[in-house]
Amino acid sequence: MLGLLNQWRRTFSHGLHPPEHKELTAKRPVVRLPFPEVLYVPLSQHTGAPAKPIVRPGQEVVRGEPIAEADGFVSVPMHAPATGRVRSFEAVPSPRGRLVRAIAIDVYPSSDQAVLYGAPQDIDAMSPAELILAVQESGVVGLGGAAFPTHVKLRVPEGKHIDTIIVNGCECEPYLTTDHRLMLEQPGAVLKGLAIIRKALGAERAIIGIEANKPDAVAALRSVIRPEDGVEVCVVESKYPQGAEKMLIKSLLNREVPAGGLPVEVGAAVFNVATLAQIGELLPIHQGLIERIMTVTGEGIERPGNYLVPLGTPIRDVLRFTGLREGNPRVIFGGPMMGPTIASWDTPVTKGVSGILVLPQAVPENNGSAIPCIKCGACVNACPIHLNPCFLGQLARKRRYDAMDRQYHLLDCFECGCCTYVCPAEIPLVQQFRVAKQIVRERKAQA
Amino acid sequence: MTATGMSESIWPVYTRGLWRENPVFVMQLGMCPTLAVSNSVINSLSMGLATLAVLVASSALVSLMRNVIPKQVRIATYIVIIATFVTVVDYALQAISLDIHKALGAFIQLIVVNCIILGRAEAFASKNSVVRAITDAAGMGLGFTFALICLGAVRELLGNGSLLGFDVFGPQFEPWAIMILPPGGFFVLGAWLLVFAWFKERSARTAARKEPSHAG
Amino acid sequence: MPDDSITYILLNSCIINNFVLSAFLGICPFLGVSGRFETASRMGLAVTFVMIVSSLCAYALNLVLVSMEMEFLRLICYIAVIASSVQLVEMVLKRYSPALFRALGIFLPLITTNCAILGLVLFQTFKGYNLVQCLAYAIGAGAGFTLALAIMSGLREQLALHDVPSMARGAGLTLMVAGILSLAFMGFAGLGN
Amino acid sequence: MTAHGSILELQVSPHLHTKVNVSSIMLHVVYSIVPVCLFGVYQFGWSALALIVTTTLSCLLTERVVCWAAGKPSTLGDCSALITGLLLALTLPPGLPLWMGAVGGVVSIALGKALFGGIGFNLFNPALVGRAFLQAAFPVAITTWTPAGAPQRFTSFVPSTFAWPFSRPASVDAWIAAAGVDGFTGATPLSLQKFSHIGTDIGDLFLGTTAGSIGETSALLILVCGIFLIWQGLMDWRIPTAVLGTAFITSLAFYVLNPGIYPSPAFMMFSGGLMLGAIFMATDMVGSPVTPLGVWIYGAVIGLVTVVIRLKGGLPDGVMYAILLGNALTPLIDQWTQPRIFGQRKKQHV
Amino acid sequence: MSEQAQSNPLVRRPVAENAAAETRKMILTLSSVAALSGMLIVGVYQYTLPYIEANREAMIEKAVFTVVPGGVQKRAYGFSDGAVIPDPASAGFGERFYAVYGEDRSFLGTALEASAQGYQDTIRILYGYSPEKACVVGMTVLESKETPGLGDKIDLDPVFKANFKALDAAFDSASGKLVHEVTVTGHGKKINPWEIDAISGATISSKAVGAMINRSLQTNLPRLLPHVDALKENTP
Repeated sequence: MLGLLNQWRRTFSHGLHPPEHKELTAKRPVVRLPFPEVLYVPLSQHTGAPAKPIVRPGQEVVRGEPIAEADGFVSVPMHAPATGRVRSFEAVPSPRGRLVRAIAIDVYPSSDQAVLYGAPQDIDAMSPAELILAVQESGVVGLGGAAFPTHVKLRVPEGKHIDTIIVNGCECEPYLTTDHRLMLEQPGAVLKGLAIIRKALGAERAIIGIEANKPDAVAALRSVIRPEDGVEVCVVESKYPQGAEKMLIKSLLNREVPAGGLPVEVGAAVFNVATLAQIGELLPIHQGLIERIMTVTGEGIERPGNYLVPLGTPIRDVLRFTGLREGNPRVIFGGPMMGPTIASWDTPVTKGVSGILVLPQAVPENNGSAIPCIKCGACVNACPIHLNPCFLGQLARKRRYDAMDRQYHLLDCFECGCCTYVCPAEIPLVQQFRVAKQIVRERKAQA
Repeated sequence: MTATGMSESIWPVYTRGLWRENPVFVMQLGMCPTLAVSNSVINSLSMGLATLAVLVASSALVSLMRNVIPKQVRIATYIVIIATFVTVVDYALQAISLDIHKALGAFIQLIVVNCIILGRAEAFASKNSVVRAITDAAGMGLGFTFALICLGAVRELLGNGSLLGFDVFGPQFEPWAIMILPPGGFFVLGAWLLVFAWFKERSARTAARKEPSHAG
Repeated sequence: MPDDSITYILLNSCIINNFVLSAFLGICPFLGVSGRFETASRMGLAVTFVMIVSSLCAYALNLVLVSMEMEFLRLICYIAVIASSVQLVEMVLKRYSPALFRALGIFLPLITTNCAILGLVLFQTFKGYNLVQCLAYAIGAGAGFTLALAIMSGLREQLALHDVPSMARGAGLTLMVAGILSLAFMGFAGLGN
Repeated sequence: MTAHGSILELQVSPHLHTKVNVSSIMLHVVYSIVPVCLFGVYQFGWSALALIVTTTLSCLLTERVVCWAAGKPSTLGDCSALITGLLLALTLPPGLPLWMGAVGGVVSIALGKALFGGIGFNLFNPALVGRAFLQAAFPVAITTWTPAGAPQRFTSFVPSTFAWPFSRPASVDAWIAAAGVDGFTGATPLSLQKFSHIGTDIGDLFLGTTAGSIGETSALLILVCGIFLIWQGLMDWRIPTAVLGTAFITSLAFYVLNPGIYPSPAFMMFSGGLMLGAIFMATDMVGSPVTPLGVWIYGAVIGLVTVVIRLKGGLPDGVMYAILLGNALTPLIDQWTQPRIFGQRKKQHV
Repeated sequence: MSEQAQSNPLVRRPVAENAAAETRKMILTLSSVAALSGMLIVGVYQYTLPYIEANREAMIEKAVFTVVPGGVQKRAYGFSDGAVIPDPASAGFGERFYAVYGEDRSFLGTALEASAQGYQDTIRILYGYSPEKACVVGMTVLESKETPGLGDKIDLDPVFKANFKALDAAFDSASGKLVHEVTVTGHGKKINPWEIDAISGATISSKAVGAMINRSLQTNLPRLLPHVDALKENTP
């Protein structure tokens, strides 16, 4: 019964409604950020094998020129985000805090930074296989945050068929407005990208899912869709984590992706609007991904807004432009629900970073006194995967990781953070689960 | 294993059951009768003494026969011996006082399955001389009686305002009926075990504190 | 409801005067094997099995003893009956349900010294139950024992996740919980009036 | 650029948190209990007030002592001991000797809560553990009722209130006689119904002008307070719904079978501690299941057992025992009703 | 011991012979233990029997003379197919009664057993009935598990027990029923002599006592009253 109601309301069960805070930047058009003095382009900005550099220190690079090539299928090439000279290969902190290898480029201050690289190609004449290759060459990965190479998703396993493409325009994370602005400013590019992907996959249906809190984006997209395109725009409930693949598929198609499975198993593929827009823009001119739109916002930012940032720009330079208020800040890459805090001001912007959020230091609300789980069940009623975070948390306290995995489906947790958000005892459930998952995976690997 | 114990004094064998290895408080054996009949001191005492009698008698007999009982049938033999003495005690108690026999009810006969007795027969009496077996049995039996009286005293005092039937708190005392009821049995025994655990923990702490000072 | 009706005997031995929580029978396994639900429920099942078998055997045996006027041998005979019932159940299970036999496995021999069984056969003799009443009594008592054990095991599995004060860990706490359960079961007193 | 040199605070996501926390939940529960207490005082006078204060102080003091003994910081701030004290008082007869109330408070906190590790770890509702203990310990005192709205309730205490500790309370017969309440037999509507087959006006039950425990009489007020909590999102509406629904259906079935013997479902719903138990006791988060299905089963068990004890058992009211049993079954219910997780095809058998 | 330990392990004694000897020893031990136990039990049983009988007699006498005041002598009877037989060997509970005689060997009344389900478990009582007065003249509880402080007042509360000093039990032999059924009223509401004033707060226990007496009178009076004259004459 509840299922029917959810289907009618185009949503999934559970989840939550955190305050959105999108008003800070929702009305601010995308502005280009000036180039910094030095860019650090990490070789691993995506899920999969790091790219292999094809430049030497001292070599001059032109903006848009490939500087690293894909290492295998699950990998993408890198392109120079600015014209300049390769200084060296350096270790820089990744958003997750690990040190990764990066190509440091001294940007020529006097260059006009025009993209001279690339040549038009005829998309319509290309076969699906050629399209997949072209997508890989463009270096596009999932720009919603997962940074999974897009072309990998386009290669459907033998015996499977994708009948529906879902375009994810939900942007359910609070504060972030990049996708929102993008849909308003570049609806044509989104559609173009969608057409390319659709051709590559041969999908019958295409649905754009947008949360109800962005009516202007819905209108913008609808205004450019022609009837013969056969693209539907569906409004889904504004609810976190509506933008998660599995949740969106459930909301729009009422299909449940099997636990531990991929969307392809229910004949669906989900692409973020920003990813499609980049494909729509880059593929016809055969260029590579060199910059992205991101929201820089939060109480700690003086001039919040949506900015077009060259990849590899250290966060220090981004914040120099947007202004940073005094205090010990929490600097978060991505949204507040799932984004990690960064450990260094030198962390460069990468393909998967959809925003920088600067929040003041957190004040523990229970005066620091640790209250154990009172079994209120709020987390159980919030978990979109219908896990039992309450019990998982109790087991985690006693380090019973095997029981968590065997009886309580620990590995199905995708760390959306709903349980921690609602927990009145402020137990860091998600963090406990991250640790537990890591340990379980290690134990399984050993066994 | 027998030889090592022979030279030892008999005293520790006796006191062990009273305190350090008290069957109820420490080893948590024979809980059923402990809970069931400890609602007054007199019942506790009778039950304790009845158990003591069976324990001593069967331990003595088991120890006497320890070299003739074949290993394969030893448990069966022990049970027959114990059941015999329980029947004897049952009739003896009926002859002494029917009231007490009625108060203890089936629990007199249930001494047969009291794990203390079979446990001592198997673990001690079957491997030791008669004297040592009797000493051990007496220690254990008295320890059991002591534990029962601990329980019975609290339950009778609070539950009836009396001790051994003598009024202690006067006629205005409002008895706590729960102490005589089953939950009271659980609570009082639980509380005694907590007290023992607290003592044990405290002495462990003191011991731990002393150790480093010795070293220093 | 008359106090010798089958329904009342069932209710009485199962919840009103629960063998464990009200009659203090079978406390040792109640404290010993109630740590995990799986073992507890198997123990309960095994005890129920043996209860039914030994109750019926003891009923027959008592008829013989009474007719021979040898009641004074009752206790020894009952113990023998229980021990052989355990053996019998073990053999029957091994033959016809090896899976169940494996599941009950180590619990079966322990049951011989479970006072709930001896208590059951003694009480049924004192109360003078007939064959059907004995059967009801055994089923009720077994169900009550299993119920108490199952509830306790659930609570103890939960307690294993709690920060119980160090001195309260162990039998003391289990007894306190049993006391509260016993309090809760007092609500059933007078049922069937 | 000074800010760029400042220390970065590292934290794990999510970085947002709901405003609801344990203290705020508890505080709201206190707000919702207070009107019920005030009504109890209005109905039963100074004795009720003295009893409420005694149990509350007793609970708070025990909590403090337990914290001190365990060497932990005070946990009075989370208000849970306060709630336990207030709830315990609400389930007691107004004329209960204060020393018994104090004993109940100590038992509630020490046995019902501290022993298990304190807040969040209690398996049973602490107030009900205390109440059940008192019921078993002092069966006479806890079934001695005084009439509601006695004229001298604000000029004199019930004589039993100030019994010396551990001594037998004085008789209340004279006090009740002085109240001049017609035909008061020292019985609650439920025991009148059960033992004498005398019904009570449903309106009186609903408004709460009958004899009974301090806080159980007014079904209306309790409902209003419960709806306030549910509206605030601080209470699981499913539990009271399940308890009351099951009680209603079960008593309706009995009533339809034999209206001559069994009371009407409306009487069932508004009499005794059912409303208080369903709304304030059964919903105790720690002792109730967390799974969506489990919550319904738990509520249904409580409703069913309550009606069975009331209609078939020896006691006039069984709500307390039903809830304690529900608490006892909670871990098993939780285990057996693990939700089907997203994308899981069939229930796996563990 | 030492010899065995040093003996060559490769040289084994024949197994079968060994096993047979073992079995023989087992059977011998078990049967001798059983024989010993049997003898011990029989001996103790024989020795204690008179004492136990005496105790039991004393216990019954005490109860019987409590419920029939003034009694000093008694005689046991059993109901059997419309007749009463003296000194029944194996009459069950409720099928036995005692005729009680005073100091002057006059017949005072009978003591009957009754039982019913109480609050916690079965309650068994003994009550005295005087055919002369057509009244119940006394009651004592033989066995109960009623709540201490509440239900156990049926045996301890003098006010409640006063109900049974002269409880009207007039029997109408024409209809074969009691003239007035014995009933239990609410606490403090007793008006008629055939009513029992319940203990406040222990209604179920009180009602159980009333119900069992009523039931026992209804079943037993028809088969007892015809033999009253015989009981009177048959003094001990």
